[in-house]
Amino acid sequence: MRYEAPATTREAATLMARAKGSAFLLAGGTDLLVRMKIGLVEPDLIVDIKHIPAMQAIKRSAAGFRIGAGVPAVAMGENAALKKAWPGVVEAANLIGSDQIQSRCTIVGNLCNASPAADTVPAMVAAGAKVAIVGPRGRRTVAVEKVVTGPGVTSLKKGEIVEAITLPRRPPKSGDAYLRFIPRTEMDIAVVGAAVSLTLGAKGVVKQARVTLGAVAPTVVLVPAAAKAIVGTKLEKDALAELAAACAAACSPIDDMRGTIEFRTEVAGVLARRAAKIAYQRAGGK
Amino acid sequence: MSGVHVSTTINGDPAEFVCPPGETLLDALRNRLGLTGAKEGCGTGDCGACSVIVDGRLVCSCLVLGAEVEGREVNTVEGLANGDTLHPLQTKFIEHAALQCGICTPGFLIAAKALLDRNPDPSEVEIRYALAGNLCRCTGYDKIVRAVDAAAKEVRKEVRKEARKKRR
Amino acid sequence: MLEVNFSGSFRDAVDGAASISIEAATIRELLRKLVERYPRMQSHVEDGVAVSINGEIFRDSWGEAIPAGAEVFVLPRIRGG
Amino acid sequence: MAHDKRYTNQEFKIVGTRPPRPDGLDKVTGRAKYGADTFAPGQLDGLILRSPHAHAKIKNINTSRAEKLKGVKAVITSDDLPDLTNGNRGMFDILENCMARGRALYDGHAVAAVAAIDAETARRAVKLIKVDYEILPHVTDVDEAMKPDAPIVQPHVRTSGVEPKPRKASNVSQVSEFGHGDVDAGFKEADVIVEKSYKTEQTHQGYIEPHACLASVGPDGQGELWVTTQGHFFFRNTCAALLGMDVAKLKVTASEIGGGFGGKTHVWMEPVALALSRKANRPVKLVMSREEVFRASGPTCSTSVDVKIGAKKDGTITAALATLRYQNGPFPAVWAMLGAMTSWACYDLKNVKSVGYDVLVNRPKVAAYRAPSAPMAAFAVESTIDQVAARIGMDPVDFRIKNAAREGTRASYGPTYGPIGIGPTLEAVKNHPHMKARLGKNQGRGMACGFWFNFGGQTCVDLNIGIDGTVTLTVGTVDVGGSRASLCLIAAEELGIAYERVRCHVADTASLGHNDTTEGSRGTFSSGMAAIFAARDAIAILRDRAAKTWEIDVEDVAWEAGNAIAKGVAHGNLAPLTLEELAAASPNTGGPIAGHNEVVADGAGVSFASHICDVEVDPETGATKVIRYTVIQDAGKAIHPDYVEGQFQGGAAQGIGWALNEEYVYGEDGRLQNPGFLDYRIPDCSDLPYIDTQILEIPNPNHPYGVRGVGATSIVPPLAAIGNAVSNAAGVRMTHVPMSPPRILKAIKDEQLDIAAD
Repeated sequence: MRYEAPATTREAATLMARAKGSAFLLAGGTDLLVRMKIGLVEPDLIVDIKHIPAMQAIKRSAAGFRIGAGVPAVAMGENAALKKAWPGVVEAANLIGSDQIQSRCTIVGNLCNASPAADTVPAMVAAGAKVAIVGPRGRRTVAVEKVVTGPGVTSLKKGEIVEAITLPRRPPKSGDAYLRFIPRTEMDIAVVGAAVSLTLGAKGVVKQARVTLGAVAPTVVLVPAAAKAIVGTKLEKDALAELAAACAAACSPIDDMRGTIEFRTEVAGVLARRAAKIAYQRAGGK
Repeated sequence: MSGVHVSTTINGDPAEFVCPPGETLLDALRNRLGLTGAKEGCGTGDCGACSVIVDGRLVCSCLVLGAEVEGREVNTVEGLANGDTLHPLQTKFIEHAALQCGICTPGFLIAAKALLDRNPDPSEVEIRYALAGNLCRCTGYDKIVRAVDAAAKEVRKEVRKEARKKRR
Repeated sequence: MLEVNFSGSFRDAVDGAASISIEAATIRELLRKLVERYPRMQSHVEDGVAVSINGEIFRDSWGEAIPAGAEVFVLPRIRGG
Repeated sequence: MAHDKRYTNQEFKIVGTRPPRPDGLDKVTGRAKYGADTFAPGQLDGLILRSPHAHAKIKNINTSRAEKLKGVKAVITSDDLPDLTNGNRGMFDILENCMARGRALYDGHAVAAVAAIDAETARRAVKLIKVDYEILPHVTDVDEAMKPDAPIVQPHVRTSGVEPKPRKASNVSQVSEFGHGDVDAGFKEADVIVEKSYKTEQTHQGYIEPHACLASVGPDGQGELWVTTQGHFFFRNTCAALLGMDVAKLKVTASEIGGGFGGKTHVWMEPVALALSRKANRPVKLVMSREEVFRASGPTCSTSVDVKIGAKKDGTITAALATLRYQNGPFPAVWAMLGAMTSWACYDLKNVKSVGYDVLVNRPKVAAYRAPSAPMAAFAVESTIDQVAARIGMDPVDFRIKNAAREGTRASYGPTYGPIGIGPTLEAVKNHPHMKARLGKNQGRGMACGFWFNFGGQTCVDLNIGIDGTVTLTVGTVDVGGSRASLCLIAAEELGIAYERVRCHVADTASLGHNDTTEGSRGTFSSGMAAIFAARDAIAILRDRAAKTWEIDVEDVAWEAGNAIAKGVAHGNLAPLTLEELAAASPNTGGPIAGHNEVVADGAGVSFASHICDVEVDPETGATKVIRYTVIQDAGKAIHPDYVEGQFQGGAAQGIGWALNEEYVYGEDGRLQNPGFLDYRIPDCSDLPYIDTQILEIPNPNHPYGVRGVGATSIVPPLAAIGNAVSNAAGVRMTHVPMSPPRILKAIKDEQLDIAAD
């Protein structure tokens, strides 16, 4: 096994592209080292990206926010501007694991690990996040929902590396929220997750919305019907009921040790409803 | 397999070791440097018994590669006391009987130190969530939370004392 | 003469009796005579039994004296955590 | 020498105070050495290959490629652990659990092991071992295993405790019945009868320190074992027997122990480490991963229990019946029997019966877990008690008080109780402010009672007085939770000196006589008793030395508050001699001064607890939050109250985890799906509130200080207390533990459908 810590994204991409055998990127390592420990993977090459300056910072620009692939979740919580603009994405990132995990885990790692239960992905999809990818054939940018294609599977090609996630600039009177269900208060994998991002128009009426669900299908589900249910409303009771019903209808979960189909379907609607209310308040709605 | 040569700083002192590229910081600390204060309870980041602080951030040393701490600052339970003076957390853990078997204690002390370093006046809820990554099976956490709360008071006293000294 | 009571798991070894009369001054004598009379008690005694005398449970003190007319139970040896 | 074990009702000066524990500093500085914290010259790393199948015939094991790998020093299979148990089935089962012999009996069963120069080489070597399995049908559920067509786990097992003795093999290894009176007649007298079935899933002790040992055996047949264990003397005897070593030639040292709760009362892999070391002629360190701990070191039983209670309108229970089916793993044990013995112990019952079925399945060997078997029985009984109280419209606490066992009650398991604490704990519940606190929306309150026998057993203690008068107390019971502090208090109390003048150490097996394992809450009870007698032994010598010094009759010398006092007018002018003075003079008054005691500490007092808890349930998700929790338990006498409270709180927390989220999940393939702390969910710090405690002291008449065990009982009531609270909060009766959110939400939904249907 080899350990490399390149100084540029290009070098990293080249190392990954040329690697023989199994090569893995190391950011926070909170998934990779666990899989190594239980013998699921035996890397021949580990490329540590934490020495690549471009990947270590959260940058704010006219276009919005750019979060480097090496940025630990805890740093997102410490960034006041990011927290103010995208509280839902930040709370999703900060829900991952313990303080110990927070110091290491990254949203790019959370994305590329491609778990259906990833906490940050529903929030990022709801937020309309974009992914900056660097590969042997140069750069490309894709919508975040295009990256994960199935449990443990991504659309990234050999040698392609995610350099950063970008979150768009926030229009006024906007808010987002992420809620997940876990049996304990901490340390668990989401049994169900729901994210809502919305923007209000005149008189606190929802003008635009995106609703997503996690852990209820092989990949994160964007639920346009649920968004439609609340657009043009002030989240009145029946609008929320319609939102919940739309979410339940969009679920195609599995029975496993963490939850049943019945449970996930029921709770998806409940969480979406609660998340919508929080997002609405954050947008300044009353 | 060729080892990685690592130069780092542990509890303020320079340290060097050679380890396989895939070896965790926890194994390097325990098996190469003789620092067995950090324990392996799970090896998967779920119990916190291996907690250490790297460059000011609380981590599970079982989820960090030894190779990663090249040029970094590592703090472990062995460095918590200041010479022959125990850290207030250590004193209060003993006073409040905050340990029974004691296997999780080093991890709790380190996690609690990371908390008090950034927030010397935590509420009970803040203490409980800051320690949620550390499992204890003996105490039901009651006396641990009380000990951290008591230690926080001590730390605040010391901070005030320091401030007064500076003013003079 | 002692009235010695048996819990369920031993009754088949003493031909289904819930209690029997036996002459014994100590736990050792009681167990010896039990095995003499009911050979199938042997394996139970080897696996470990406990004897309660007037409510106090003895697991190892076979020298313990049994007062006349005492309430005596032969119980399975208890394990702990 | 004989000692008076009776309760002496003495006034205590030091016992009952809360000084710092002697091992505290080492444990807050990282210096304390646990099972995996020691190293030996030339040490090898051991690793065990485990079966991925729940039940399989092992047709062949090919180790040749592993043996050829550079750096591999030993590879063993069951061939290297020949059967020396000559017909002792219990010992053979231990041996077979350490290493499969032709059959893998559960997912995780050891089939081979290697010792190599480092962990990485050992890992590669294990991968090179080729095992040829023939997969056999398996059964993991207790009720399934009892069906006539179930796969047979142990062909040699015939059900014991039934007449006529069966000829056919069965997964039911034992049937045990307890009780008295006539339950059928009793049910006829009842105005109200409630009958209900319950299930509890398998849980693990969850000690944070995995099993670990360092074994060293030489060709001369001598060996040493450093190991994390609750009973190093038991480990020595067992390992020596299994490896054909002389007991005297195997020295076992108990490391600091990182939690046990019963899980470290059993030998799991230590004989394998010794066999590897013997074959390699090098020290071998063997440490389980967390996954191995879950898959291959004993959890407690999963159970299925039916309870039927009949009562009169006035609240008198007329009959009580329990049928308990406990899964033991693949080896016969007595866990259902224990459940049957404990199930009704809290109550004074005219007609009572409990029948236990011990059942074999393809899961890991079941180990003791804190008051083993009692919590599941209590869940079923105490849940039903609440339902009966509701049916006759009586307050559940009053209903329990009316039927509570008391001194003179004949216990359901046979004997008649002496002075006991169930009544007082219930009265304390009734008067506790917790019971009067207001509940919020979606919150419910529940309470429940629990019982554990406690016991003492073989104990041996040395007490040596140093030249400066300080005292070294040497015990052989492993300190699992602060007992060294309690034992120092006891020795100081007897000698009349300061706590700081006594230090307590746990001796290795070469330095002290046999001590039984620290289990069943015996540590402080039994070593405390032996420490008292050892101190009195030393005091007799001290008085003799004083008499010699004064040249008076020893009968005229008394021991008071750490001094020898000359009694009587004749000696009125003699100044007292302090312990320090006598110690300093000892070389010239007869040499070293020491006390010693060997005792079988029988007569441990049974203990009872009552718990109260408030739980909030989210009716939309089934999520639960424990809002408030109170433990009330009889300790007999609390030697060091901090550590008594600690035992109460720790047991309650384990019970809360068991009640709400902890469970072994097996797949159709018979493999454990959640062998880690991520999906085996023990409570986090943020899951629990402060746990209030109230210590009652109803002295145990069979202990000089009135001590009862305190460790075990506190895990017994929580399952039922939480179950009663949840059903009061959510309006549905939960009968399946753990009461996880999916189970609670389903129960709520089903209830709504039922109501809609009516």
